[in-house]
Amino acid sequence: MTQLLAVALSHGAALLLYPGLVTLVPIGIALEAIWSSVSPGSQVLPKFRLRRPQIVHVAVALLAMLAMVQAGTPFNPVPPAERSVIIAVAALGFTAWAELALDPELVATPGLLFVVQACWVLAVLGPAIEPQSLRPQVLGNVLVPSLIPVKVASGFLYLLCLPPLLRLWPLAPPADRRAHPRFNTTRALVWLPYCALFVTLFFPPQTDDLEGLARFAGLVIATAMITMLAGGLLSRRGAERARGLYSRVVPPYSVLVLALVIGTLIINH
Amino acid sequence: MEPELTVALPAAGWACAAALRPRPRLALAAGAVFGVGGIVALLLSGPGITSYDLGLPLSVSPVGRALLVVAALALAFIVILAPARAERSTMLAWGLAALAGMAAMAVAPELDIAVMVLLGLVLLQAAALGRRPYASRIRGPLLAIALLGLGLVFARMTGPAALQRLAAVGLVAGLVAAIGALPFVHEFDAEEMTATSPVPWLTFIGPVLAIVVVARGRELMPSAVDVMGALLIAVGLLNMVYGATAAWRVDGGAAAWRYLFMADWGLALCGLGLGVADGLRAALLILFSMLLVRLPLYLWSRQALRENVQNDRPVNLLVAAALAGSAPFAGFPARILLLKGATAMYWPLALVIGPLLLLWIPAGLRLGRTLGTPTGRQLLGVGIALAAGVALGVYPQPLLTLAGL
Amino acid sequence: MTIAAAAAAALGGAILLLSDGRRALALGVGLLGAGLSGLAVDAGHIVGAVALLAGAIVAAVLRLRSGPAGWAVMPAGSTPRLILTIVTSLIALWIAVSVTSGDGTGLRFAVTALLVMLTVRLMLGAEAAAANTAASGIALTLGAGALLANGGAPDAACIVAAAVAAGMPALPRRETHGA
Amino acid sequence: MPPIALALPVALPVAAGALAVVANRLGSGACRAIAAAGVWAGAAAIVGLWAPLRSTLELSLGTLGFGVALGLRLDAVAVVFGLALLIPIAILLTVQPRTWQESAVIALAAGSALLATEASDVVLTAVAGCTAATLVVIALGIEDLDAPRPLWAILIAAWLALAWAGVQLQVTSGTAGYAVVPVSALTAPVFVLIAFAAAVGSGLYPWRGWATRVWSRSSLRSAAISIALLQPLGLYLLFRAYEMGNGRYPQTILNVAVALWGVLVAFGAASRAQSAPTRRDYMAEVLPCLAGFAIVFAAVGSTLGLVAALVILVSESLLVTSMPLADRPGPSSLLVTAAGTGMPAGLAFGGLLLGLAAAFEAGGALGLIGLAGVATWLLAAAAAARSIRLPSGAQPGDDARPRLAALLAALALAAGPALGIVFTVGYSAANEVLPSSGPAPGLMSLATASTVIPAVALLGPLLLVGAIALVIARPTPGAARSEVAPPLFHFPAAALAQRTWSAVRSASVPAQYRSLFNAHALEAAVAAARPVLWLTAVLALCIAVTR
Repeated sequence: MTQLLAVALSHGAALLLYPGLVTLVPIGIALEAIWSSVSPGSQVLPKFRLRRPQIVHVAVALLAMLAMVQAGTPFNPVPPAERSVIIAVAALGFTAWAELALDPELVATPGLLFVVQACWVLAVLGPAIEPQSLRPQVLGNVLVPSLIPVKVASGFLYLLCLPPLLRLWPLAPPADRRAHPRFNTTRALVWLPYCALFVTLFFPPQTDDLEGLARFAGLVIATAMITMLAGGLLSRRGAERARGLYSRVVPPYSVLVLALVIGTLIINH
Repeated sequence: MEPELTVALPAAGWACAAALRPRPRLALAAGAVFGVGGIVALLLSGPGITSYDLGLPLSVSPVGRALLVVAALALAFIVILAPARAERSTMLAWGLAALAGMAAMAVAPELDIAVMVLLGLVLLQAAALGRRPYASRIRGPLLAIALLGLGLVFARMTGPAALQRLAAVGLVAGLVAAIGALPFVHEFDAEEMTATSPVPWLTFIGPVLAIVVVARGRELMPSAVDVMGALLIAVGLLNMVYGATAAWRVDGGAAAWRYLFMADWGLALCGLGLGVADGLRAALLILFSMLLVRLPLYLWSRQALRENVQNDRPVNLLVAAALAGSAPFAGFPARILLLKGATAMYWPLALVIGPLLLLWIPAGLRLGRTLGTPTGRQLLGVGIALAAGVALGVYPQPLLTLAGL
Repeated sequence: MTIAAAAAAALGGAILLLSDGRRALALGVGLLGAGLSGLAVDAGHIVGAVALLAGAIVAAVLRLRSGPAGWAVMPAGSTPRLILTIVTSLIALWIAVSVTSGDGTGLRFAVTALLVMLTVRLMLGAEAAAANTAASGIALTLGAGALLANGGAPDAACIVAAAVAAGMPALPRRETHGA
Repeated sequence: MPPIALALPVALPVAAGALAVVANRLGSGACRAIAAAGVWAGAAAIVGLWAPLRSTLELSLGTLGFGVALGLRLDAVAVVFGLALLIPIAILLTVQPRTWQESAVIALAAGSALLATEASDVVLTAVAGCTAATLVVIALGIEDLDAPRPLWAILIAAWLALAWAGVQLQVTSGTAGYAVVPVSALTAPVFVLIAFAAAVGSGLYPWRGWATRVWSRSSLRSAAISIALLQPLGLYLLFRAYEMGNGRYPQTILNVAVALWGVLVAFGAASRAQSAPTRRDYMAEVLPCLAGFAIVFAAVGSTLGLVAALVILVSESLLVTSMPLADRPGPSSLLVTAAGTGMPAGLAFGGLLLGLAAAFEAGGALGLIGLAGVATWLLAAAAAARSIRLPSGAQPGDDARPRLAALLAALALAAGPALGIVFTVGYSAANEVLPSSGPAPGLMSLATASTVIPAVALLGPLLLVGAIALVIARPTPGAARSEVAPPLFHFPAAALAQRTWSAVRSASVPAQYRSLFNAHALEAAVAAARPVLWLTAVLALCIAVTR
């Protein structure tokens, strides 16, 4: 019983403190603030007021916490053997739909968003089929030559999917007709989980020391920056171009990645 | 006890009931006494025991005995819970006459004698008051007798193998013509009294006749048993397809019932044609349920059919399930046995039979409605018939044991 | 003797097929019975022969009591029946003589020919008296057919056949459309 | 305990059904109470028989007469499926008003369905399953004859197919007993028949089958009963197929085919759900979607997959009970929606997690199917999110029990931390049909081949934090409550398929050729008893045998 309590406490700490809520909120707010300042249109900074959180923020935060503890962050109290990439995928996948359920104004073109989400699922789980493992670090550590093409193609697909998943594209929800744009708290909550999961899956696992932590943080920030850059480019090219890219280019590319996955399976068997 | 009593007592019962017709209660009592006596004699005469009292070897096979017992039970059931407008003494008289004839066919040492008894039954029915012209009433059954006769003659001639095959055609065609199944359907008048209509051939006399003809035919033509089986299966499939489809689509409820009986005969003929024990079991289950469940239900539906009353109450749905051959009623185990026999003999045949078994469902749903709104004695009868169907469907072993299977 | 008996039986069947009057029908069934009886004697079944003859005589006598009056042999429009009679007899003869083998050729011919003729008679639509007489003929023929069997109880079959054949014309005819 | 006691779980509901018929003069309420008591007693009897020994109990009552021995066998699989069948029926019979005819027929159907799971022989399962299906169709007909219900012929076809599989086993190996049939007897054709029976008998197709259509009835009383009784039987057959094949299906390709069918079923349901016009139409797709996942997981061929399928089965049982009781707008239907879509940290979430993990760990084609499964799960989540603002679509009636529905849904949502307990029970059941050499699972965490899921340690705190946070949370201001989100996408093929199907249905013989297929003319020709037809038939038969 004591052992169970100890384990529960460590997992609770992971959810609430590191790498959970207390970690992802400030980093997410910082990243969102950077995006707000660089993105055309809405230079909005967060206004910190002590009040009851909105239910949509609570739901997204819970899911983000769950996803975050599955990531391969150094010093993660959750043992590596107890992390599963499917939990991360499900939790992050649910965040978009929690927004649609609780605040539809946050979700533009849900149909296209689902297509992108399906491509993202392929990018995350496609490389897991051949190794037959769902441990994030194992997937990150895969350096078998025959699996490298799938891993690279999936990583690129992941990066392609991030801007829409983080709503960095210029497609505004039909209901979003505010004169004064507000700070996007829900996006702030999912910046870190998405980027940390990318780093966990497509880079070798980092050691549990300060150097590893620094390297991990650097990779996360680099991923965020690339995503912001892609988002900025998309915003400049306009909504129609973005829609065209994600409805006519990314899905065929995903089919290519899928073919690569199937081809790898066939070759290795 | 001697098998001849199983013929003589029902025959005496028929004679008494016919003679005492002006006094129905007395006729009913006399007929009942002799009828019960006949059943007792039948039950006491062990299967396979041969009697030479009349100078002839008379014995009843276990299968024939089981069918006669079930037919007698069905007759008692129908007479006790007779439809509202039916005259019980008349029903009993006709039933006892048929029962005596069936018993005579079952105990006869030669198929020739059984065919002549059949001829007697044909003319007895033809002599009764009927709506159809006399000639059309006897045409079908007499064709059957002639075909059976030709089959017997060819079976006994010495010559090329084709003669035996022609004999098989004669016996199978004769049997099918006698029961009035496809392609030898008897002319049918929905308004005619059941006793003088083709229905008794299909539902009451037919089962015993079929067992007698198939069993004796196999003894007569050992070299043409396969041909006989193939013909039975072919005619059976024809009856399954056309009978079940027509029972669903044809105008007129009474005609639909008649086609459903034909479809059931299709199953029974297939079972008899398979030539394996499971096929015979399947055929017997179908025939038992025809006698104990479907015939009584048909009789009780006639009133509603005349008044064109249709209903979808729970009891109608249960009757529909019973007619459709769904579990837990007798049709389902019979179908399982048929599939098993077909699989054992030649599995593609099961592939043909399997889908055809679904044709019963629309017909069953249609005919379940034709029962109208049974009440009182009729509702009790329907309940008993359904219970008998469930008993046959869940635990048919006792009756199959009685039949030596 | 065999040939004469077979010919008599076939002639009786032909008369039944070609006639409608009570006298001709009685004569037909009588001849048919006599012929079959002769064939039974030829096959060595005296009891069966007597039974068949008796059944035929009773049937003929009872037939004389009812049915359309007179002879009415080959009434107008009976040409097809005549052709059928000839064709049937020839085919039966071919089967009995060429196709099959063994003793009892006459019996084989008579039984085959009679069964076909009498069935055709019924199929072509017969008035009740003619139908009943044809049925009597069929019964007698079936009885005679049992004589083809090796063993069994052919005499019993003949007795039953005679009883059925004799009883048939006695049955009441009801044409009314009641019930 | 005498061996005959093994018949109690079946006998009690059947006796209660019969008693309800006899006692119909006492009124519908009394008959319903009798039927409910019988079903509860049946469930209690299962527990009472199983709990003391927790090993397989068998009873043979001799042969029935059609090549089938009346043998009952209560093992862990039968216990799990039996309880999953009976408890929803018992609850619904207890709380929902119905006529005495409905109560009696449902109790009889419950007894028959239980016999199908307790039967020791394939053919007996077919007989019992067909009986249950027939009674379910009758119950639906008693409630409303014109409302959508399963096509009787389809259900009977399914059980006849299983019966044929059984007799094939008997012909080839002399027995169709699950435990004694030789491995070589379970050939690919026999398995295909069993899989056909499983899919068709439970109404699980990629297209809109009866399992969905019954939810469009005005009253959901009998609809829920029909799903609760018939849908688990399909999964049951897939489980027993492992037992007959000694832990394997005849060929690996069959595992893939069944899994593919399952994922297509789930995807079909999810894609219909995302375009549902009302919340009830959405709800109609929840159970087919979960059942499709259960088929996928069962087909994976590992103990983990089978356990996941059982976890989904338990979630389905909770949902099928709560859905008709939550059939009105309000928080209860929101909770049922959340439970049905596999929200963390519910029971369905755990089941989906385990099953998808099993698929990925199986690798190869099953891994790809797992990939499709994850995408389908997210589509189902999107459909659930959209459904919240849909109009209710519920019909007025007194069948709903929102409080009880909310309680059951909350139970399903909060059961994630207890996944270990469900896993342990499911593991022992899966071991009956697919013996596993691995270590027995722990109650706190679930070990898969590649990971460990700390059910209590992770989902417990998450649930706790979530509950506290939701209590203090405030609704989102300005969210357009009345605005209905459009469907995520429309299937371009759906309209084409609809057009094709309607064209097939309306197909008829051209007028100029109808005389060739005139059924009435044919009937007249046959029934007129023309001698020419008869003589032609005889001639044809003669030619057929002499050529």
